[in-house]
Amino acid sequence: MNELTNRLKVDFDASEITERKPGLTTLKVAKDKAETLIRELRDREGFTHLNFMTCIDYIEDGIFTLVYMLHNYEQKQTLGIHVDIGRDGEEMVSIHHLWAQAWTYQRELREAYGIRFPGSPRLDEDFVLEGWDQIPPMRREFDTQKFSEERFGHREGRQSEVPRDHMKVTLYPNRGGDEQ
Amino acid sequence: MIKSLSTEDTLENSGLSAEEQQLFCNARPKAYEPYPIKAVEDFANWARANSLWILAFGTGCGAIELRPLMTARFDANRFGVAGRPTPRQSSVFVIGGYASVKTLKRIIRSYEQMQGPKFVICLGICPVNGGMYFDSYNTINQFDLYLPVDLYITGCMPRPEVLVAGIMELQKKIKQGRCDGANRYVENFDWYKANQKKVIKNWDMPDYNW
Amino acid sequence: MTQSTGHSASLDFTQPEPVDLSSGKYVKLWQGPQHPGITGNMSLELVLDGDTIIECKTHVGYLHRAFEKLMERRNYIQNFTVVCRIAVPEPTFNEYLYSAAVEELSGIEVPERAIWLRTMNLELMRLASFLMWIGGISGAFGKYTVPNWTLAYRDYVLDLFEEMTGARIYHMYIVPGGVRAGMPEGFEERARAIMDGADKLLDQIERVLFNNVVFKARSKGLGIITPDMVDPYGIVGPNARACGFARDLRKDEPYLAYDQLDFDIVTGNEPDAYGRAYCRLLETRQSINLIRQCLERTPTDGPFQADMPNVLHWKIPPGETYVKAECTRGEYGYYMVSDGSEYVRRVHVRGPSYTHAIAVMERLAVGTNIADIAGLMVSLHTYPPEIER
Amino acid sequence: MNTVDEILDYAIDQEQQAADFYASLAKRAEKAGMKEILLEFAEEEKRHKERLLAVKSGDHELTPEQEVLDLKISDYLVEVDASDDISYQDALIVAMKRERAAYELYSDMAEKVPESNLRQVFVGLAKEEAKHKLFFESEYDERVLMDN
Amino acid sequence: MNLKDLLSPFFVWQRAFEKPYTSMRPTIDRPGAPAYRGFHINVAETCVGCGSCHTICQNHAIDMVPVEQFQGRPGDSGLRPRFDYGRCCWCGLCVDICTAASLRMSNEYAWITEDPTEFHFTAGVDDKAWQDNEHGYRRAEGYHLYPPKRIEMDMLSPEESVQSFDEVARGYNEEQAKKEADRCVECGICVATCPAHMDVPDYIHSIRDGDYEKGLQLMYRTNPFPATCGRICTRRCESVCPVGILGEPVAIRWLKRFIVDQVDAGEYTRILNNDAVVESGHRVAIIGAGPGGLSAAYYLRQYGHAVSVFEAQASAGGMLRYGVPSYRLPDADLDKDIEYIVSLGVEMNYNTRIGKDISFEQLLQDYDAVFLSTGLSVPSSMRIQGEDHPRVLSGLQVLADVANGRDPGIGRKVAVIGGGNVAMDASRVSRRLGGDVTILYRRRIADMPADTEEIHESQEEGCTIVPQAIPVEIVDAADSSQVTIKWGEAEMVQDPKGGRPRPVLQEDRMHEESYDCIISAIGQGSNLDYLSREIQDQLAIEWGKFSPGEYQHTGLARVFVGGDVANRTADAISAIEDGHHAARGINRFLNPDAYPNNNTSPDTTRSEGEQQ
Amino acid sequence: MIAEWTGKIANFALTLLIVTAYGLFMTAFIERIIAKVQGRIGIPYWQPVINILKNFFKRTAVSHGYMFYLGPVFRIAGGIGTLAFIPVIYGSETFSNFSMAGDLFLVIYFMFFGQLGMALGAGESGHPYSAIGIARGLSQMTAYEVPFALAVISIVIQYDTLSITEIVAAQQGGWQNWTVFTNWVATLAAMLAFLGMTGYSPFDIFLAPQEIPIGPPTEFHSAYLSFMSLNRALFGATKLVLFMNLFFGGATGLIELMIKTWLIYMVAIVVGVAFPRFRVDQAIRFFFKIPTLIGIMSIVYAQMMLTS
Repeated sequence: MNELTNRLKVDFDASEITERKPGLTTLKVAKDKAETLIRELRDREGFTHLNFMTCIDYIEDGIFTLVYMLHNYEQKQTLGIHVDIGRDGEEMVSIHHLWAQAWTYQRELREAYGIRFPGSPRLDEDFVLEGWDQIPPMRREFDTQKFSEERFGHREGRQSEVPRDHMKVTLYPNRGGDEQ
Repeated sequence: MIKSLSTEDTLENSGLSAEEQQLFCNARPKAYEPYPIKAVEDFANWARANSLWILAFGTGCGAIELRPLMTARFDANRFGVAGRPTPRQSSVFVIGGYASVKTLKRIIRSYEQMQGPKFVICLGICPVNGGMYFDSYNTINQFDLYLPVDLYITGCMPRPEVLVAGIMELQKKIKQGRCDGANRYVENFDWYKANQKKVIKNWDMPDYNW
Repeated sequence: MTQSTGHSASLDFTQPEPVDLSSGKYVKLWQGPQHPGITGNMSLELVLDGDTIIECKTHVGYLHRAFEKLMERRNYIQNFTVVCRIAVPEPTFNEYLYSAAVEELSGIEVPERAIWLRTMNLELMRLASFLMWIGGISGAFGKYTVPNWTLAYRDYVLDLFEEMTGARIYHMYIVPGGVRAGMPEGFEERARAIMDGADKLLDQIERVLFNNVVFKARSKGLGIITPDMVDPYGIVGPNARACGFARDLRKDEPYLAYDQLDFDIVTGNEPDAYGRAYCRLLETRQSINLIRQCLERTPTDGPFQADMPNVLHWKIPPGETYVKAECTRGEYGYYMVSDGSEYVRRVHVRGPSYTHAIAVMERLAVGTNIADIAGLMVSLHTYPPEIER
Repeated sequence: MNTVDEILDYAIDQEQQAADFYASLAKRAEKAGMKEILLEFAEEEKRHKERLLAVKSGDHELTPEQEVLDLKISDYLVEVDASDDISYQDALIVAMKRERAAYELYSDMAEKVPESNLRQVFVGLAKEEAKHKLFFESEYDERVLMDN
Repeated sequence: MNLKDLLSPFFVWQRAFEKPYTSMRPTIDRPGAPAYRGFHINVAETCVGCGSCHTICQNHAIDMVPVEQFQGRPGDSGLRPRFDYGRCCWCGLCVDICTAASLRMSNEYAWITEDPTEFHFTAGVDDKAWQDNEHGYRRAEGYHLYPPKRIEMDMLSPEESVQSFDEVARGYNEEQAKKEADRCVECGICVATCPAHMDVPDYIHSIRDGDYEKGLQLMYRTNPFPATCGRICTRRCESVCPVGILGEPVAIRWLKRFIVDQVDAGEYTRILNNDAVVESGHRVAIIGAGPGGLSAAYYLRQYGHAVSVFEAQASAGGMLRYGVPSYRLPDADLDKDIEYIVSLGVEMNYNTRIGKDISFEQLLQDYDAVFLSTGLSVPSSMRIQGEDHPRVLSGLQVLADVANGRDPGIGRKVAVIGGGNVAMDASRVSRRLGGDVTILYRRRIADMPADTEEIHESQEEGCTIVPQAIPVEIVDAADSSQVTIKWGEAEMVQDPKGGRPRPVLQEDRMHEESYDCIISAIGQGSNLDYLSREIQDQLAIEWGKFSPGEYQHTGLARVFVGGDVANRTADAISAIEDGHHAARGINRFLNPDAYPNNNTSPDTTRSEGEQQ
Repeated sequence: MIAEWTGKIANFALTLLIVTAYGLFMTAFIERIIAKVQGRIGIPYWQPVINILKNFFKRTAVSHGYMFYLGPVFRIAGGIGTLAFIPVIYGSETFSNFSMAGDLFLVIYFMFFGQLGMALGAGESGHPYSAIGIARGLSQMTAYEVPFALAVISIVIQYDTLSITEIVAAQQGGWQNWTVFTNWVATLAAMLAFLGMTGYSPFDIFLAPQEIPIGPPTEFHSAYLSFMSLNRALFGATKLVLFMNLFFGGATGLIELMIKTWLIYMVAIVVGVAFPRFRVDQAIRFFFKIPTLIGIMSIVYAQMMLTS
């Protein structure tokens, strides 16, 4: 594995190579090299299995980190490839021609995060949502509870008290550290 | 399809294209009157109670416990319960827990296609007050805002035993003639429709599916 | 029989051109979500030429509850109750994988007893799930006798679960750090009795279903997965094993106590619906065998939970991991990223149904008779809730 | 003191005297708060008197058979003077000692009188005083020996 | 197609001759498994309303609602969990986290209704059929969601500790403190129980965050003696800590100490940012520089009032300095607290005894308000024969001598009479001075008012406790340097009128023993001689103690009281709260305009003292 | 004449009632046997009746046009028509119905008639599942009718009559005279066709909920469905009576009728619970192979019997 990662470091400027646990390594690669790297891993290095691809929203850094998890059955090695892209409407190279299920993932990412993969089939069709009229829901700035309360509401009749506050009111209303 | 003639009780069907509007009925639903003779109505209710046909539409987790219910261990056939794959012939709609917005649309469509008298049982907690998914953006929290419900069975998941008990309870209610959910739907039709349209944003179906 | 894996670059994954429906030559037919022939709430948009399907599109999302979103706003212990809902018929795998991911990130070592109890739970779950599936495949081809038996028998397995975990469906038993309780008294005998019964039942099912001329006529040659499809389509589990790939995470990358259990990978060489079904029948037997081994070897005393921090404000150091396990349908995985806070940064749940029910299904459906679509779908063993999560 | 009534009159008189004693002490008490306490003691003695009056009129019976707990606290304490700046502790000691003395008096009388009926009365009175002693001893145990 | 495949399917008919799988009366015959997670049961009596169930419930299915009958119970928030069965998923996490183990589940599972609003109930309060169900899920033995055992603190071994007056408890290190802080469930019941109402969960939270400065700020909001309280507080908070019901309570005191230990005294001014007070121009006199007086001084300075403290002793601290030995509270730590308070501009008048050096009336004239916190300084007397023997010493005197660096002259064979903290302190001090200590106590060890830890440690250090021993007389010993005590064994008898069992002397079991000295430590009383009779009457004194009003005020306007002399509990933390609250009261009195919406003004209203 | 016809009609009405009731009972009874094999209890005996009543009481608000209404009517007309020309109990005036010389042809005609009517109605509902179900049903019917027709031709040749009554009469006088023994080849062909006719597995594709939800009756509900259920019971029983008459010597009493028809029904059930269902093309292939061959053989066999 080290041999491979060293080579990837040289050939593809792979950075942040981390062995997360035996059999699982992650590395970061630039956006424009990702597709070539993945293709090379698939065709030459035996990483024939795409476990999944997904996205992590680092809203504080303004990036989406796309994660491609590849697996090599022979060596029992999993390689996670991280690719950072901008959060605002940036596009990513599609890998739908490498794996048959890849376009499904891309369709999901398009719907959940709003990332576009030009060329990926049925990209703009609804995937799991229907009639969605908000920002893509998996983005971290989307507050699902607030949305749920506004759109679906909750049944009346719920009211809760915080033990600490309740005791303050009932037992020592004028004391404690509040009055300063 | 009986097209409504008077203008007051027509539905707009504005979600449909002009071509489709021709295909679908625009009349409002009508409440079901009981038979004028009480004995007949009681007898009809008795028959209805003892022949509950459930629409085979497992809308949520609840479907998982409907299978044991309908098969050998609990054998709901004993109680006159049977599954029907078509809404036309079914009289009971079992809402198996949470309903996502996408499913809710199908639920409404299926429910409206069911012929009265029809009954709705809600399984689990999610239709009551959101349950596990109270903060999910894709599941509704109170099912009774969208369709009238006759019976709630709490649990997550409710065991098949309590489904059996629920069916018996429903039978009791039907025999007493207290299951008027479908009529409530008709009476508060506009309220229900407004609620439905509030959450279903791509309303591309008729306002009432005959 | 093992084959060298090779990604065939020759396969063409491009989506077919949509057929011209206005020609009147074809019929468009929707199946689902309200359709008993579909394995759950998903729908198939089929285009038929006579009885033959020439185009299949899957539609999912009827069960979408946004688990991955919800998990980002619940803390680590709270998530443990949520995950089991992801795959309704197989909650335990979710529980295990979630717990394993959390443990891996936080560096918790699970005690021996918990490891065995977890293994046993997973195998019981596999048994229950397979029993339901066998009923499903039988029902999909119109033989309703077998589902009645297997679902009733699955209920006995659920009784075991209920006794051990306190619930039938959502066990919520495997908790980060261990399990929630030990084996109840007398559990072993009852479990053994049920395993014996299950063995007998499987014999009977093999006789009446797998040696059945009509079943064979229906399922043989249906939905053939060629070996060169396996990797490009991400086909895993029994679906891959039925085409001869000896891939089983329990052997390849052993987790829990699987390295101490005695079993062999089941493989077949009939890559059609029948072969897949038969493969699963063998795996069901294997499960029973494994459960017996677990019953024998599970320690009856000792701790079943690691020393835990206070879960109410449990922070996990930053990190990322991908844990996977062999569920009844193949590789089930949890990808988890923590950022050092009390809440998980991102969880991605990788279910085998994701590929099987969409990409594979859409491909295999083409050319299939409309009447076989339910059987095909069931034979791939997919659970819609884990697709959309 | 040869009749029951005589004996009771005597006892009632004793209680009245005790009440007067506390009342006069209260008047002179210097320490803050002691006045109220001593008046309360006087009230307590008046209650004892009421009780004996009730016995005399037949509304109430003495209970010679009753076992009364003896904490024996007062037995080993030093005598204190009922001075004007009496403390609470000392006031209690005075009270305990008084009740103890009364108890011993009636007990002695009970042993001396030959007539069983009268003896019963004395025993009953002794028990009554023992109860009073217990009252003050308990109070002492609660308040003064609280931390001990 | 072969014949076998054609014929073997007919084996299905085998089943027709077997027993059906069907459960004949499912609703009756199939109760949930013994450990089934069904509907909730709460033993409302045991529940303390800590709200952990509410916190852990990911579905927000549990509300904490007030229940009338449980209001105002000690260590009980008065709230009880109310379940929403439109939310609950029966995961049982609430049962697992329940600190009091009052919550469990029945194996009932059937609840069918037409009315969805019905699915709310307060378990254990609302009448539900399953409340008495004996089956159902409960937390398994050995399964915890928070660590039940507290992190052990490093202690000097008894062998080491008796050698010197070095502090016995060595304090947590950062890792230990964080682990211990992690055990807190943040219910806040301790906040109500703490006499000073310190923000315990918040400062514990700050330890988890590693933000000790914030922790210090939080503590100073209600307590200007954190270093002291972090060592010697009677910690009633820990006695009600729900974590302690099944395990050991969170070591709140040690955590408090940990925060203080992390912050250098030189940083206090910056962290607490007390420079910005606006001088009000009012002057307040404080009598007694103990915890009560100094606490008042601290908070009065916060309000901007000028403060003068009058102290009879040569240094500040009161009982903390003269009554608590330095192996429990090193002088350096006490000074850390005191010096910070003094540094805020408090005028200290040491060696100034009111009534002797300056009259009380003078103070009333010179100052806008007076706060009295003179404590309990007079040792109680046993009132037994021979008590005035020269070899009978008072515990307080011994402690004060040691604190002042004088030799109390106890000799080698020492008897200590009493079971309170002073008795324990005197015993352990005597051990350190080389004495063989026997503690005579009239009741059982379990009845001792001293902290259990103190009792335990004194035993470990080699003090012998003789329980149920009632001293009856002290006489001269044969050796003139010694003294003989006569004591009798006691039996514990249940008082028919209730209360705790009372010791009854057994006159047939008397003992006699000679000692080099006898230390009497059976309690203390107040000395209010500096107040004239008229003033005493106005101040309302009962049982030798003040009974102050709502804001620590007395019947005499401008005079406020606090500390041991004004409360029943007589511990440092109560004194601190008295001081704080008196400062609040004084401020209300001096600045009535600042409280327009509150008619509770100390000089107009006189209400019952708050029950603590 | 009128009186005679009135009597006949009255008798027929009685027969109709009894046969329908018997059909309903048989439905429940068979359901319970199937349930037993499945390891469960099964429906109560009166469940089919309740279902029909329930459906009668169900309201309807849907219309798909007149043909849609007529579907169930045709269907039940087919059922009644079939029964009308089958003598139920041999030798009984009451139960002989309108039996006459060429009734066999009429019966076969009516058997088709019902199906076709149904197909019309279902087709009118416009539901694609109905259409697919109809297509499957009709193709399968065509397939199983071939061996059945061949078997009938065989016995027509054998007995040289087109009257069912005469065929039954010819089989009287002992079990050895029953067609099943005299012309077992034709019986075999007919019984194979019978499997398809009853609509149990493996030949139930047209109603299969898995493959196509419920097929033709998808849109039928309420009273329409009642009619169809009623017809299913009636038609089922009628078919049993026909098979009994043609191949198993008819019945001379009610008891004999019940036992014989139950046994015939059980043939379908024994097979039905054991097998999954065939796809429609497989079913057609099946019927066009062996049963048809046997059917042809039976004609040859009958010819040979006659000539020998």
